[in-house]
Amino acid sequence: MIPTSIYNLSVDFTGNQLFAAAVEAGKKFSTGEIIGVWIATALTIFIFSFLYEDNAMYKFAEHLFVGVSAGYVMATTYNNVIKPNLFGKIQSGIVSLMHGQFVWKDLSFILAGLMGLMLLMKLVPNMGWLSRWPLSFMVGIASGLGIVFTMEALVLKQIDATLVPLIVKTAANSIDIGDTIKNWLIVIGVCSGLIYFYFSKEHKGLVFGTMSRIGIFVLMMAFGAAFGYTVMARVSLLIGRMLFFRDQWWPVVKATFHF
Amino acid sequence: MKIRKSVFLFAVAILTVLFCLCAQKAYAGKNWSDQAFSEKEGIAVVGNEDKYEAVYGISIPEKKVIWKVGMPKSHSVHIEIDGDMVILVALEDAGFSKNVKVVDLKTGKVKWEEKIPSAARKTEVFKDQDTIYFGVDQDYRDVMKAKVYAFNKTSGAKKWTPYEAMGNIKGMVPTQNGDFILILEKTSQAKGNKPAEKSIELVKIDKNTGKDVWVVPVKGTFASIPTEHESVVYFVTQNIETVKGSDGKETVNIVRSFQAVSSENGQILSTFVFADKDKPYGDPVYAAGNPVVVTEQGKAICFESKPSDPNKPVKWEVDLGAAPQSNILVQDQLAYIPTMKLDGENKVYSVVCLDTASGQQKWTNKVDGVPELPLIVAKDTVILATRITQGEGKGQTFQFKLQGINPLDGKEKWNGIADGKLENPLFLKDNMLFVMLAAKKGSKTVHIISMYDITTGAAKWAYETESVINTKLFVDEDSADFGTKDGFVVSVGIADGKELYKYNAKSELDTTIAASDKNLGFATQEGEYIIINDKGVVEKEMNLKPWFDMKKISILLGCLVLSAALSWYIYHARKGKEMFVRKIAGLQAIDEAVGRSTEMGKPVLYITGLADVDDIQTLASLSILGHIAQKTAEYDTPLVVPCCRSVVMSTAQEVVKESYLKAGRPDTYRSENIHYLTDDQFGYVAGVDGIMVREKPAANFYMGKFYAESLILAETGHSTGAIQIAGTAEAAQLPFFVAACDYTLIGEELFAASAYLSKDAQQIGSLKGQDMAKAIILAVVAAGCLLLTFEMHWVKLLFATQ
Amino acid sequence: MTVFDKIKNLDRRWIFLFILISVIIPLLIPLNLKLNTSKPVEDIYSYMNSLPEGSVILMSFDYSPSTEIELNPAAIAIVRHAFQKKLKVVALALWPMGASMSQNVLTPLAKEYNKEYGKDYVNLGYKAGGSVLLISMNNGFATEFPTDINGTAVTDLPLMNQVKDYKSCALVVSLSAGVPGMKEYVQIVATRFGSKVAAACTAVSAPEMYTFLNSGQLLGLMGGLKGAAEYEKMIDYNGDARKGMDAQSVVHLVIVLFILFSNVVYFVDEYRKKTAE
Amino acid sequence: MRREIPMAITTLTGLIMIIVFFVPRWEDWSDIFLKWFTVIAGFALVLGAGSLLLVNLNKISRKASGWGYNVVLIIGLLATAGSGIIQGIGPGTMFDFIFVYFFTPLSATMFSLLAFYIASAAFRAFKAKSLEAGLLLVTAFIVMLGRVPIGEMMWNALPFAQSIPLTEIIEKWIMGCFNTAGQRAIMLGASIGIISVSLKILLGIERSYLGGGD
Repeated sequence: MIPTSIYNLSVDFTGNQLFAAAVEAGKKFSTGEIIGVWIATALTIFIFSFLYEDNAMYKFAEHLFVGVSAGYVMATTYNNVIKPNLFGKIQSGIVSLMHGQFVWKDLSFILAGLMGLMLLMKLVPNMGWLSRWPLSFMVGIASGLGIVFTMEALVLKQIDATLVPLIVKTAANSIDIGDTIKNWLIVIGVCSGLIYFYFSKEHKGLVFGTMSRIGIFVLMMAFGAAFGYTVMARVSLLIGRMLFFRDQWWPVVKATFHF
Repeated sequence: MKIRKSVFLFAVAILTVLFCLCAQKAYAGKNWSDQAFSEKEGIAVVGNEDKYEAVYGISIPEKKVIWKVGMPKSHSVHIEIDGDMVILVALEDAGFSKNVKVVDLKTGKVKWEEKIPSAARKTEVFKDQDTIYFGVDQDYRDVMKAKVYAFNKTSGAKKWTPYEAMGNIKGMVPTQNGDFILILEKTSQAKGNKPAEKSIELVKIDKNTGKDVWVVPVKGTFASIPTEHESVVYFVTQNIETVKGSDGKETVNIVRSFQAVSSENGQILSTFVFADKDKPYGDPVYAAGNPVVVTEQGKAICFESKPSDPNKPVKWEVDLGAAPQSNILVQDQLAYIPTMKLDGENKVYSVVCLDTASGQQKWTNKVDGVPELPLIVAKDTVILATRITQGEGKGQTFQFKLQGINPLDGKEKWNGIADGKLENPLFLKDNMLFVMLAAKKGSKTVHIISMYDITTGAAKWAYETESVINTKLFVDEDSADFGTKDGFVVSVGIADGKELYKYNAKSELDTTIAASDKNLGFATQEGEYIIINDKGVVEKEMNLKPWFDMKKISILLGCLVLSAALSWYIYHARKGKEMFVRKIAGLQAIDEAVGRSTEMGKPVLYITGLADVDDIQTLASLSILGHIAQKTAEYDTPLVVPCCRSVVMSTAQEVVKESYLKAGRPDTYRSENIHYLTDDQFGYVAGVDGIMVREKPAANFYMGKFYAESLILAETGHSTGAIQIAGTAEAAQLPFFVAACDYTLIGEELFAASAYLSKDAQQIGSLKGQDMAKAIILAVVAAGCLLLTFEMHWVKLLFATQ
Repeated sequence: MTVFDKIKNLDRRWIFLFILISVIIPLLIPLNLKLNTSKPVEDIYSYMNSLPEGSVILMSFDYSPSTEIELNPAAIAIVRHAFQKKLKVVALALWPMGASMSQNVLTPLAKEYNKEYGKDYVNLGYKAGGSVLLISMNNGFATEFPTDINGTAVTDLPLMNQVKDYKSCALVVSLSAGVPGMKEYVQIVATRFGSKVAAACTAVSAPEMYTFLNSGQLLGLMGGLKGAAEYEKMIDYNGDARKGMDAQSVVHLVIVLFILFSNVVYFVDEYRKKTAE
Repeated sequence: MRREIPMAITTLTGLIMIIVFFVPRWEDWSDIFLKWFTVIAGFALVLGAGSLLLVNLNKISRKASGWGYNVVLIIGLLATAGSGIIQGIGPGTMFDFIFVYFFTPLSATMFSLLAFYIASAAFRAFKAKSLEAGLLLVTAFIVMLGRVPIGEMMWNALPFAQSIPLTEIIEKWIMGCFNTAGQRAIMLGASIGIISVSLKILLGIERSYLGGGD
């Protein structure tokens, strides 16, 4: 729940099939698109070459990627954050000030701008200490939210989800053995897992020894299951990348060599 | 010491109990429900629905909140003013019941309240002079049960034991003698390829005894809402029938029929099966007591209300030869229907007038443009609004045409044309017809309110604004008022269309506008109720947002309990109490890993994760970095920290510099080793992979928040032969670190690491506090599960956070 | 170094090569591995089959390009089935990128089945609001979507005169990659308004939807590429999902074989060490 | 004082965030503070860009081995950031071209490397060395196979397969039961850790983020 970043960490792959659909509809490629797809093809192969070993092609692609992605982040931050949230707010604050209305929520962004500048004081000798002020502000936000959001989104929700009846009845009022066992396993699993995380007790004896041992078993099964479950998604990614060659590259090859 | 501990445990127990008690009352739930307004008293009743369930009674003449009533957790509150009472129903409770409160309009005193057990489905509310009836669905796993409750309006006393039946309530239809008909839909279980089947049951309930007078089962499901007219209930049903053809292929037909059931004795008066593909359009209308139905295919059928032969109920049937465009309007035995007919590729629109006694077509009048709204009748004129479209796609333009038609001969009396497209339904008051249009003006869209005099059809005035109008028009003696999307309330003079004032409410209105004594009252989305006078000057602004959000009480108490546990042990550790901490495998390997790097003369690589400093995992990681930097400084081994976030880089530089200073080696600190790469997830991974294969660090640390890249890092790191120690609280990434790294700090261990490494007494104390917190959670889980086992479901509500 | 040691320290590039081959080959040459259909997918298929001609299905495209590979095949399979059965399709999107996803799916398929826009299918495009939107749509689609994705007034689209609200749709299908998505549809459209809702979702989010299947709030579910592949099989179409499923199968098998292999090597090695001592 | 003031700022900001969370009348401030955060982090990118340029220009000026690649990096950085800031980021811009034909394939390919790595990690790590490792291996094995048709075919060949469907074992028992329990235990533990660290920061006990140099 803690807002981690303004950037979306999942990558949006601009649709292969979008391209294929356009081709289907009898679209002609522009020179830019032809060049673009060839570049994309080359870069794809460059990155894949790393699987064999580090080489000049990968080094080229890697350095280009770091440069381009850093540039990408800077440009989007400027356009999506600095422009609307800093310049935009201050401007609208000043405009309403000129109309005699003091909109504090807009004008307060001057303070944010000042803190941003203080952070840059790090570059000025003997003024570096000033950069800790905005940093402390950021850490303060993190820790304040860290307490309340974690409580709300994790602790209470997870406890709530773990509260299950230990005897499950079916509609006909007999005991549903499958669900009852499942509930027991979940409750014991969560409890033993938590006991595994005990720091102030040696993992010995009946309670802490056995339970923490069960705890580690449950954790390991959870890891195994999650691992196995993720394999499918990861293979899909590779399939998606292979479809790039079919849906984007191949039509462009045809267009390039006119066949 | 012993005593203190028990005092502490006692305090925790008290807090926990308090938590339970308060949480049980926890309210959850953003918008205002539309305001109910009593013109007589000038009291507006508004309810804040989703967030803080409270209903406020606001007196507009007195300009203050006169009462407030708390409502339990719900999706919305239904508010209805009935004389000097306000009926409040909290609908669709996420729990197991619906809550009804009846309060006094003037004082807000709760006269009575009642909890009605119900599943999370619609409630039917039906009232007569002294009784309120509630129809609710109650879910028992696969069985749907319907129940009807009756309460005395003033005392809340149950009039009779609730009526019970199987099925879902689809409606409650009043009959003439005050009894009502309950309409139930029953669903059979789906079997294999056969979808679930539905059937209907009508039940007449005696209002005095709560017993059923008669029960009539009908095949199929509803295609229209049942209505009662002169002691007959009419409705359309549809039924899916599978027919096996000669070739063995199954075809599915929909059979629709018009049904009439006597509300006196439940006798099915008539059943009329529509011909194939005929589908009724809209609900039936009544002309001289007989229901008339028009089908989408353009047939108008009039039924006898009490036919002699139930299988032949049709009085007359005519083919309009055109499809209906909107509902029929009936006035003085004449029915008017806007229709559309295809003439080759062209669509021809016309208004057809039928004599309902004979079904004879009196006249047909062709109109240009597409009929937009159902017809209205005013001052002996049938008014038709049409849209005329020119061009296609983006260059499309629209015109709005209003026509007054003579009801007797269909001749046009007058018309008015304006540019634009109708935005809201027409609003008729006395002789004035208000029309709201949106028109393109250059690159902008303007919104226009215009007023037509319906006796002459002349457009009296038009008011133009760039703001989107998003409330209903409120018209009083001399002005028309409305709210706009950009947060203004505008008042326009009714005589000339001049703007009287424009009030900046700073936020969109969330309710309609109510008025009393020339003052207007409305609630904004900011949670304020504002009363302004006829000059557009604020009389009173009331902030109705509460000071404390009751739905978050469980979070507050949870925070207090855990913080108390933590602080208690930190405090005792500070006092010098020795505390034991078990070994954590991954942390003991740190020395080994740094040592090996030194031996091999290779650098140590440290990754702080992908999150910024607003993530506690990053802060925990930076703390661990401090300890590792001290080791590398002592051993004089280079430490490389590529960062994914600029702020983290800047902080990491400070942390590492400080550690080198502490180790007495500030000269060996290289700030360029702690550098920024890129914020982008995979760009960063590509860069780090490059560093790994080229600089070949002998020890890699991954501590902090990681996403899918975790495995790419760990696998590349492994291929270079480094010792790898990872730590993260991301449950989704732990499996990959566990599989690919030598040691992994799982979840909480990451946060414990800095305490463990620092050996600072307070930090160690916090670890003990964390254990206490876990013990509390274990106890709560154990107790909660037991309570649930004994069907005490309220325990779940304690942890509800929304 | 003996052969055994070589196998023990197998160069991981061999694994990479196997993975690459096992992805590419099934994509080029469909293996048509046997695929068992599961009940949640069959339920959607048989319900769609039971619908009379001209019924309307509402499809909500709640995903973006990053999950395109998993959800597009499901969307394509359903639209195909609908067009074959002469059902009408109304598309909308709760995700901004979902609007272009729906265009990609509908446009080529409409061409293939010779369907007319506005009459046989309509694309309403994206609208923000999530669950709030779903609630207010019950009062009529036209108020929330006055125009379609191209900016044409919905009143000018014949199909939209037939489709007014949830009641006029025989089935609502949410193609969902997260929030807002199928969960909102189940809670609001199915539970509150009582419409039939089916869903297609990413493989990762499928398990949590099983509770809704059991409770009957959800008519059927297609989980990930596999669900789509099953649907493709039922409508007898060999699309990306079935090819992809072949590739998935082979890759999973290769990984499993590698794991078995490494365990055999591990135990032989342990045994050799023991006997050597 | 150079340390006390920052600590006071942290504690104060933290407390404000907690209070506005509970007080509806002030709830906008939480949002405003978070926007400030993004603005400050935006400024910090200047530091990041500086660091990136410094490290790379340094290599170029030293003519360190492979300095040509550093030139590529700097060109990539300047071209992307420059075009995006000057020309904007809408469709049809140079920034858009770079995004579609450079950034996207690079990201997607990097991401798809996971398909290979997940295989090699499984090969290496899933050895039944101990009971724990055995459990990890077995669950992963069942889930991995059970999720594809081929696994179902193999399962159905077993004699008792009819009575216990494979999907039920995976969805209900492994995912719904053990995985859920394990994940929940981790999340509960981790959230206590987060609350503990947050509290320590607010109390000024954990202050390593401040570095040194009083």
